[in-house]
Amino acid sequence: MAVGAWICLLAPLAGALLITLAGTRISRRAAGLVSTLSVAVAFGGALTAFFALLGRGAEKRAESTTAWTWLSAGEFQAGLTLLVDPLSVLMALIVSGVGTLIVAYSIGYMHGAVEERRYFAYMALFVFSMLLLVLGGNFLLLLAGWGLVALSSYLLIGFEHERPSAVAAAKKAFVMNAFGDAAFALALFVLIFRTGTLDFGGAFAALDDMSSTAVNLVALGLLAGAVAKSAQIPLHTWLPDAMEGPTPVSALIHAATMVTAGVYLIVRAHPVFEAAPAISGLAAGLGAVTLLAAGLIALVQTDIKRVIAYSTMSQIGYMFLAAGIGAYASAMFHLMTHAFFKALLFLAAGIVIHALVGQQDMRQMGGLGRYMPMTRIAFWIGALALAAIPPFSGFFSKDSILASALAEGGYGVALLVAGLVGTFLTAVYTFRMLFLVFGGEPSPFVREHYHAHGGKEGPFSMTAPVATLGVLAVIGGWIQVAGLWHPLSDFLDPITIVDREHLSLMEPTLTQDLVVAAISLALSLAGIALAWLLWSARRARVPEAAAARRTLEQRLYFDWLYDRVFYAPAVAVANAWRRYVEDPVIGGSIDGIAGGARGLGGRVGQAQTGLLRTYALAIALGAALLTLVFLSAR
Amino acid sequence: MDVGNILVWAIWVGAAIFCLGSAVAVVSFANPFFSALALIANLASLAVLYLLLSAEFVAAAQVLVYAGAVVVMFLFVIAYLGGEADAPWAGGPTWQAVAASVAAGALLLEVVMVIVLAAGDRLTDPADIRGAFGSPGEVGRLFLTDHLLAFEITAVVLLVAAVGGVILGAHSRRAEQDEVALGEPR
Amino acid sequence: MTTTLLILLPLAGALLVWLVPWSRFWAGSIALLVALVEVGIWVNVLRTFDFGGELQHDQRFVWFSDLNVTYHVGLYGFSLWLVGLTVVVMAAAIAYAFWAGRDRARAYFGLMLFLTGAVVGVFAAQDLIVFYAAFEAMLIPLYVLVGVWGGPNRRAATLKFVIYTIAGSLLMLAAIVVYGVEQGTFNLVDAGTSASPWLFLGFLVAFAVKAPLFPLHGWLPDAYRQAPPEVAAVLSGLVSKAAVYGLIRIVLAKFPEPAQDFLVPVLVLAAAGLVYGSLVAFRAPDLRGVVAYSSLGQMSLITMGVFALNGAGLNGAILHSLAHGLVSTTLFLLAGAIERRTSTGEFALLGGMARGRPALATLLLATGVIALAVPGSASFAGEFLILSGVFDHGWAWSAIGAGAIVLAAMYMLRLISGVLHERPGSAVPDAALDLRPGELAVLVPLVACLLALSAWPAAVTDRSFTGAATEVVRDFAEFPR
Amino acid sequence: MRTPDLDWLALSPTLWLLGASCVALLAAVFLPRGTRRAGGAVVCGAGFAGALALAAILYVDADAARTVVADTFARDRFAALAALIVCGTGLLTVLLAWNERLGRGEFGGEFFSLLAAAGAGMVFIVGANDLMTIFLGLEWFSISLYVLCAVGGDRLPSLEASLKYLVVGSFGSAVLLFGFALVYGATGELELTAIGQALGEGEAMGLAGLAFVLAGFAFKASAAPFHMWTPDVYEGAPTSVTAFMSAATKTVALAVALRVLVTAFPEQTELWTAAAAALAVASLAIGNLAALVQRGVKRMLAYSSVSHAGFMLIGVVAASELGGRALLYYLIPYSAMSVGAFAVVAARERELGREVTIDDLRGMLWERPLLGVSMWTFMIGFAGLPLTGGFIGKFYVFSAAHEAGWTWLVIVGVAATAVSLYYYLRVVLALWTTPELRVAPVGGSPPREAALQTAVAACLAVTVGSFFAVQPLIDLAQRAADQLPF
Amino acid sequence: MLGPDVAWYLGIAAALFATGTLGVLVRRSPLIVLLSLELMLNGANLALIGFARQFGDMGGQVFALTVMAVAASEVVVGLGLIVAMSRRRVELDVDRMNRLRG
Repeated sequence: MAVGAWICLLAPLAGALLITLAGTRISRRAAGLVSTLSVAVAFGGALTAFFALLGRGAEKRAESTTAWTWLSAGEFQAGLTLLVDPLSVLMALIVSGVGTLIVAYSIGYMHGAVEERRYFAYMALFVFSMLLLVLGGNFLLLLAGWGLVALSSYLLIGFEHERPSAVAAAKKAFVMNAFGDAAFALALFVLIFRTGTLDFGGAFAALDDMSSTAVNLVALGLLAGAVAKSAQIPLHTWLPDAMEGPTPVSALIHAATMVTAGVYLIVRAHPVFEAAPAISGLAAGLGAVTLLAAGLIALVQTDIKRVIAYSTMSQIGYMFLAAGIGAYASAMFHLMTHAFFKALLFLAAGIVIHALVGQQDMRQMGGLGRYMPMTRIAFWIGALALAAIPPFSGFFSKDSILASALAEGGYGVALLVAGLVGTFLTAVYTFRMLFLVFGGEPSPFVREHYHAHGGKEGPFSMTAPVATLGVLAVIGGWIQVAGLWHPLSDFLDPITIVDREHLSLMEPTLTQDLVVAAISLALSLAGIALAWLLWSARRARVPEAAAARRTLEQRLYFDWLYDRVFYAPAVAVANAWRRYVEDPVIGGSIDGIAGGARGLGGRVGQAQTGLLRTYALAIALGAALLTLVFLSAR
Repeated sequence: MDVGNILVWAIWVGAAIFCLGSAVAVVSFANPFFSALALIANLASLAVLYLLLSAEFVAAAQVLVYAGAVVVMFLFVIAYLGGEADAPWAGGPTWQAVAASVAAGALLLEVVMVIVLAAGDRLTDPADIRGAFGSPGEVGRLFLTDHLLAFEITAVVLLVAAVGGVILGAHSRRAEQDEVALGEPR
Repeated sequence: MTTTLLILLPLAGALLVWLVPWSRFWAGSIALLVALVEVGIWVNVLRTFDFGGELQHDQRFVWFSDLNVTYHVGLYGFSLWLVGLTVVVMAAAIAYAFWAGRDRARAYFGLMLFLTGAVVGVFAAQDLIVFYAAFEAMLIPLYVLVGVWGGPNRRAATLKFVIYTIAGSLLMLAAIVVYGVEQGTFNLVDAGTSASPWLFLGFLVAFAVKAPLFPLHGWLPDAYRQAPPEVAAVLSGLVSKAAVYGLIRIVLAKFPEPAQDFLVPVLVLAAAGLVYGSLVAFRAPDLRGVVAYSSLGQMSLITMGVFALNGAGLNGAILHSLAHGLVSTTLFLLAGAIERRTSTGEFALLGGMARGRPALATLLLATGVIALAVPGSASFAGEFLILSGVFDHGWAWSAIGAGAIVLAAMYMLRLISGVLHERPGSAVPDAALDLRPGELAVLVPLVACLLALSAWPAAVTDRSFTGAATEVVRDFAEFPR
Repeated sequence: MRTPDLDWLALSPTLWLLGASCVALLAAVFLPRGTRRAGGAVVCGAGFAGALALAAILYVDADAARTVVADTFARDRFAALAALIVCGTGLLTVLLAWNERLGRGEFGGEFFSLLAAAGAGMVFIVGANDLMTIFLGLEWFSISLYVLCAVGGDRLPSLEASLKYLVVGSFGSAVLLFGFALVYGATGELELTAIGQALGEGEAMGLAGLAFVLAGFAFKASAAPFHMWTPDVYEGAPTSVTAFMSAATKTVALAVALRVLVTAFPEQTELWTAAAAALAVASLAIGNLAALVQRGVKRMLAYSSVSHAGFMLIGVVAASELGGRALLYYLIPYSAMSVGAFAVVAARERELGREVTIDDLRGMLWERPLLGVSMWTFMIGFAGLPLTGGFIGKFYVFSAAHEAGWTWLVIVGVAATAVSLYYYLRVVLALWTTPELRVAPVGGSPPREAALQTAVAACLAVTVGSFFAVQPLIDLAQRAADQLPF
Repeated sequence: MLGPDVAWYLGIAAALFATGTLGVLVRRSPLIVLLSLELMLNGANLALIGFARQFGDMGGQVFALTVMAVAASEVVVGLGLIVAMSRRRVELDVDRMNRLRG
């Protein structure tokens, strides 16, 4: 089991190193294959661990393995430790599994791009980082993976580094994530300070001894980290910009895996959040706000990838909501299904973009269904899953979240309402996108620029992953039906079992489930219908509402605000310091002192008149003065 | 107060006035030649004071060696160079002159103060002295016993000065010859 | 004995290079050989080092007895690591200079070797006078190296640098005199602690100038900009660490009470320097400016670690010293490589160098991200320990430090992008080559060291303050609990 | 008649040098023209070497201090060590002066004769133990130096320097003499120990005398504000004479001052230490500040010598055995550095045929590695940086000052050192800098001077050696200083 | 002792010394400066002899004698210098001798 975990972790790293060191000695295609293979090996390793876990009782499903002490200071030790438990294995499976598909897809997608090898090295590096994040056996390693995924995300967003917008987006993503890292680190400082350890088990065991303030601080820090990573309000502005990266990157990092790490973090650190109910509530609230805001903004986006990006934010909002109310299994469930259908959507979008030579503006698209029937099917599957239409996977997972919210009662009901509104919005923007891209007659742009890949919609390396994901997006939700059967929850038991009695309720009843399912299904269908009316059948006009539209198009003015509040002042302060402190004061003081000393020296030199009478006078005066002093001191 | 005492006082007063007057003259005359002459007068008056202080040998040496030899050497040089006159107090007081007066005045005041402080104390009652005090024989004895080293070294200093004078003189001769050889107008 | 050998071997090498009229090639080769032998000796010392034991490889004899001054050198765990940094960085610098070719090679390489000996001397010193001698002796070659082989404004830069730093250390001399005379010995092992705040400040100021600490960094930008790249590397990577050693070995070890009394002012200065340096680095117009001011920030952070006054902070300070030393060496050498190709370090004229220059891009990127302390890197490990240590004195310090990590990300990314990304700058000729094998041979091992350190930072933190070294900082060895 | 006990060993260094001086004078007269100079130099060198040996013997022998020749001369290690330093300086000066261009070269013999005479005077005065011998010894070497300064006769500056030195020097001597007279008047004694016993603490006349005496010695040691002759004379005098003056005169002035102050004014220690502290501060401030703006190297070194007078006075201020030790130790590397630095200047001067500015030193390291490296070391030593004795010297005087409670002087000294770095390091950098415009030496590059280079190498060895071999030198200084009645 | 006390002589000595000082400090002719120096030395001499009389100790007189010799020596060298300078047609004015300064 440990071996599987280590293989899982190290294979992508080896792949990345191999590609880096081999340089131009291997072909571009070989680099792609190495990368895919290494991620596939990682998947294999994860599977091994998974099957090893399956055979065990709930209480024996956690095993940790330490290679060496990574960091220490006196009593404090943080090992290079992998923790293999259902949660980490589930995540590892998703990461490496989806990762394999997407890296394989990249072989086709990136074909002909410059510096393909670098791309595949980065992809492998990302998978390694993500696996480190999920497998890391203590908070420090988790944070290490946390930072490294941000790094790989930076590298991949800015992959086309000659495009200034890509570079800017990459920097933005990294810096905002760094905020999260900093908050995360602060939480860990509190933990170290109070408990002396960063091991999950040790730290959680010591929670009882901590003051509630401390626990709240820890939870708050972790939440801030999670919010930044998962692009939740208020640290979300980087994600839409991150769509500057190649589409498979968006699929893997900014949809399926990395951005969901925040959810993983909350689930992983659930004892902390359980001990800090206020912060948990905050997490859920942020999720709710985000899912609404993102859903609204997505309505007016014109860039196909940005729509999917906002939908990602929105879906992660659901997961936060779930995690915040303690429905960890539901959160993880949605995480998994979301990985499938969102990757599917991105990859399908990628095929579209690929076919349209990089065009991402939906207003230029239309009628593509005629040229790309298979892609349209894939897109439909993804859209239906996203809009939570049974029996597609999204339905089950979203339903279980909403049902849990209902089961929570009180605050949960408010969340439920938000979630339901979100469902409606999801359906609207998803199908708006679908209809704009595939519906109607081919637009002039499409007719002019569409080019088929050897008569097919894409190369095999692209279509096969899409197909696989399509299947998963359909059936992925069947492994758990809220209130009916719950193998996933059972599997995750060792994670969720710890404090079950503290939780109000995390397993909704069948009734609640059915009620919620009915309402949400109705809302989804209503949304789809509305979208159809507005953008397919065009029976109705989109309401003008200029102010609202502008607000949404300005993404609720977050970017503007951050620029004014943080970036511009920082730049102004830095410039001012440079101009008014550094150069004149710090640097100038030395010159001033030196100049002053030289000036004094010049004065002394002037006294040296060259006249011996002066010299004798100095002696006489000196002697007289000395005598005077001596006599008066007598 | 007996006659001898009054006489000595009178001599002292005369010598003192003469001494100080000539000293002022030394520093005041514009022409160095007159200054040198004034110095002779000063040295002579000092010799009188030395005599009053029972320093016969020193007084004699003062007149013979100092006034007779040293100052005469001065006079030769001045005559040779045709001493240029400078007006010491012309052109109003410079800061240098003011400061110099202050310095000299301060030194004078301080020393006088010291003397006054000591005068009421240790300087009132001079030691009794034997007849030999200040005689050449006594001086000679001291130079060969207690102050042998000083005596020898005085000789060395004079020797060094003589050698130095010779070198410097030779210097100026050479310099003159060079210039003559170069045909520069004198 | 081995410590003395580590000090004397480069000095002997320097004499050998100076006195015999070698050709340029041989002068460089001898210097490099000596530097590599130093590395070898150090590795051997490391292999046999007993980290739980006493002061090791020490040698002591009386230098002059009436004031109890001794020649005493020896290694504690943390000194060993700093010495390791020295031999590695110096070997890299010498190798780079050898590759780049410097005029008057004999003088140059002799000075570099001399510098090596002096720096090792600083890190091994167990007597105040030996320490001071080595501390100052370090500056003499640096002064010449910058002043003769530096950039166009080198004269002003060197005068500023050396006078500033020596003025600082002269205060230390005063403090040493007073302290030593009062203690009756100048030997650091024998001398007891002192409660005098003035002495404490004397030492502190010297190290604050050397580190440098805000606002005493006036010498830094010019010196780092005007020095030859490898000398700038040594300056920021290595020489600044003398301050760290001094702070630990003298200030903390000998002035525990004043250290606690002055905790807040020092932390305020360190925090100010951290933020200030990071922000100014963010707006610096050139490559070296960024690295220079980031050094100010990072050294402030290390000072913060030292003044966390606990095990976490101290271990973090040593670890981060190593990481920062390697990072800034690599960055300056890379800056040198870039300047060779473009004759400028201005971001306005640079850019787009990643295209077609994978080695340069990879190394700059790798070093850059380690420099910005991406979690998982050695610098991150160091910063993490430092900030967790300083948390002991209030969450605000850690918060400021964590905030500075964000700033670090901002300026480092700006540097990376400014050089590598977007359109090729006007000063970047198409013909500008990727890193040559010679440069790679210098830079790759440095980056490899960094990666190794990132993989196993505990190698250092487990072995810095153990055994006798715990005694040195006995008041502060505890991990905060 | 009581015959004084003549201790020939105590006087032997003086007499030997005096003999050498006479022989050199004879050589200057009787030897064939072409060999006069060499003959004089050899005799003078032998004189200094012999005196060095004799002083060493005296040092070993004088394990108990006593006075000889009717108490007018001290037979102790303090005098012997000071004499050793003077003789070493003299020996180096002979090497340095070997090729000095003096006038048109016709005064070689006399020059060396006077040099030996000056040396003899110095070796004498450090042992002098009563006011009269001190005054005479002072005049002895001063008059020799006045003439030596003028010997570079075809240079007007030499004459100017000499006359200035003579007038101001005589003025200083007169002040000193008047001080001696007052001290004599206060006690009725000429012998130092007797004065010390007779002089009451608050005796006004004694105090005034002390003030005048201090002024006189400060003048000789070129301590500010009595220093003003120093730069002019150092600049104008032939460089070898400057070298000798800067090292030996300072040694002598400080050694004698220490002996007089400690022996004759023990009751007034509080006053004269305070005065010396004030002088030290003034010297440090004025010397260093003025040196900052100098262009001529000799002038810069002159001001640096003023500042070093300040540093050494700190040792005097301590008025303790440690202070005496510090002073004596300091004098050793200082003399070596000073002679060495002026020797390098002389070498450059002879190449260029004019006054040397700091810019003229450019590229010296590459053209003349030995001289360049040496000058480099001397400057670093002057600045008090490690690996030179200059550092240990400063360290010692500071330690002494602190031990005696003068901690603030340490701070002043440290600050002054910081200022001094500026001008010393300027020289260092100039040495390394390749000149943009190479100045062709007048009449082609002169031959390398083996004698001068030997001198420089010796100075280098002492400068660096005194850093490493502190213990033996300190032992020497300790045994010497312990014999003064602190 | 007949006549005034030694203190009165000392007063003269001090006045002589001060006058000489003034002469050195204000006169520009090097010859007169030398003469003024003689005055200073003589002032010291008078003081020495006065003290010798006071203490009945001949040491002061001997000292004064040696001082005379010294004074003569200084004069010899000084005059030699002045002559040498005048031969080089340097104006005999100490204020003109300021080539060395700064």
